[in-house]
Amino acid sequence: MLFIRSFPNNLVQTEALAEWLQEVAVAVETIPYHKLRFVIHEAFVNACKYGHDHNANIVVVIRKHEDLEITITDPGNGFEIPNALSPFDAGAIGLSWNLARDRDTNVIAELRAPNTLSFSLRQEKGHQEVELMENHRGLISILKAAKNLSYHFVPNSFNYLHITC
Amino acid sequence: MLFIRSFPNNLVQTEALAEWLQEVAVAVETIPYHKLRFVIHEAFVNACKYGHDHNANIVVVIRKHEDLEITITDPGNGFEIPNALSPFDAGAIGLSWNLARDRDTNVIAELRAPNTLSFSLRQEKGHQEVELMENHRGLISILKAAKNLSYHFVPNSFNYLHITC
Amino acid sequence: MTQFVRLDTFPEYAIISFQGVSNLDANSALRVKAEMKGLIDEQVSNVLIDLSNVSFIDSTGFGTLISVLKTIKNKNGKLILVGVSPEVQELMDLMQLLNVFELAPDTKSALVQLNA
Amino acid sequence: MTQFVRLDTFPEYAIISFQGVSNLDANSALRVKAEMKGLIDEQVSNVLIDLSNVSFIDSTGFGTLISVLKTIKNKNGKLILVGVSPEVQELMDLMQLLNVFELAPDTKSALVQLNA
Ligand SMILES: Nc1ncnc2c1ncn2[C@@H]1O[C@H](COP(=O)(O)OP(=O)(O)O)[C@@H](O)[C@H]1O
Ligand SMILES: Nc1ncnc2c1ncn2[C@@H]1O[C@H](COP(=O)(O)OP(=O)(O)O)[C@@H](O)[C@H]1O
Repeated sequence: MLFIRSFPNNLVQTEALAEWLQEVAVAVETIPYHKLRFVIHEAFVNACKYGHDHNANIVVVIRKHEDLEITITDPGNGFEIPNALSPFDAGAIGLSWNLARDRDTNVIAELRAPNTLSFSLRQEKGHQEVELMENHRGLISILKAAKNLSYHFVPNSFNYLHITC
Repeated sequence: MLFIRSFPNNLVQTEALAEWLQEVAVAVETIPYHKLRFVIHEAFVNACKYGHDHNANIVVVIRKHEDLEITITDPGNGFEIPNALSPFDAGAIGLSWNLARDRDTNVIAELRAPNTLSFSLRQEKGHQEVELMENHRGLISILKAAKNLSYHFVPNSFNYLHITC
Repeated sequence: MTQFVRLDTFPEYAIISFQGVSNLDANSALRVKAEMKGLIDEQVSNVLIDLSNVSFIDSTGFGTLISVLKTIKNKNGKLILVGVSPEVQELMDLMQLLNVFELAPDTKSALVQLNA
Repeated sequence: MTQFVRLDTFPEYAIISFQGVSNLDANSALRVKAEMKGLIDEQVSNVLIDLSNVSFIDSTGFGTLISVLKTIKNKNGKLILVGVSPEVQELMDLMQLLNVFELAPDTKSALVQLNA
């Protein structure tokens, strides 16, 4: 069972996205609408903000199998890898770094396969004095709602964020 | 592993489609390039010819799992069901009809689930006197190359042809 | 341009409420932040934000609420979010913000909490 | 407009070959069909179509070849497809056309088959 739509690459589209997800949520059942909407909204906003190619559409594919697999394409060259390494550079494999740091949670990004960036949350003993972050919370919230979150670099195809819930 | 791209909805795009599939075929390995190109080309041409909404893009998603799953979206209201029934009409479930008839092969379309049209080939003892068909061979050739071929009607989302090879 | 945000000031506190915007997200958050910051800077310290008309808040929207929280804390004031729906509370949990904001079901109980 | 299709006529047969088109598909097939039909209608009966420059044929392209086959058969002529690549032959198989067309690896053997 696949739900596929593409949206122009701008923030105003989050309204149309939310309406579409209302029907999808009815058919999907395993996740409430407001969570499904939030997770995909966050990924969509990121794709708009950080994607470079502004006339490319953003394609959203929701596949209901055992798990719910959500794919949001990214019209840009995707996440920057530290030291300006390419995600296909053998030397970059195994590299992991801290993408966002909150009081007691870090988002760790790790380049596993030559084109796969996987994200995970690492809880740390709360160091309260750390300034409360105003942004950089999008991936934290997706990670909390998802079983698995990864970003895939695919040459000559759309890069995409892949969320399993 | 997902390969996703969207193409404007016109026949001239088959060139760009072929080039893209060249790289995809290298990564996919389980099917030679010329077959992968032919199957997706046929589906793409049909989506262009029979899709109604000419400014919608056609999205192609190739998913390599155990099988190769190919999804081609269809910017239109899709296959016509006989007696002008809707694919969601309970009465239409179980309906099956002959979509294309060649000398010794028939393409049978059957409405299984409320939104799923599945296709199959039925070989018949060759009645040679039947006129050799000039067209209506696209689905026959996809069916011969594929394990499974189905068309899915999805309200408020893109309809799509789904090919498993 | 209609205001997104309305301010009602009382001796001990002020109430900020939303009109004409039910999504506090990347589209509306910048304007809401500017309007709120403008309203709060006058000698207001305790603030109630009435979110009963807000059905969706994204990470940018929450970022706006966090920056308001910081402004008020710097003035030793108190911020209470009023009428937050169960769904938005779940989103807050995803954002790890449930222990950051003080919530109250309605203005009455928010006022009790203010003076507690 | 350059011709897609070239005709070389000989006493017993004619050879049709392609120039400037390597895909015989939905984009090119209509024009190819028109050009071929134009060339064949003169008193030609046996025809060899040299497909060695054609790397891809789709169902519309094959439809064109079928209609040419019918025209030639109606004139009791013979059609032989020459130099069809292994890949295109596999596509022919998908189209269930392998037992419909006569193939020959090159013109020499095609001529032998013509007189067989
Ligand atoms: N689609 C994307 N493409 C490239 N970089 C991204 C993408 N999404 C997120 N990022 C990077 O990850 C960081 C954290 O993202 P997020 O948690 O959404 O917070 P924010 O967007 O507020 O910074 C961003 O600052 C950005 O550098
Ligand atoms: N994407 C599609 N949407 C609607 N109808 C389609 C689509 N693809 C094929 N069809 C229907 O199936 C029939 C057979 O298609 P095909 O085998 O490709 O042959 P042809 O396109 O030459 O008729 C078509 O005539 C058309 O009625």
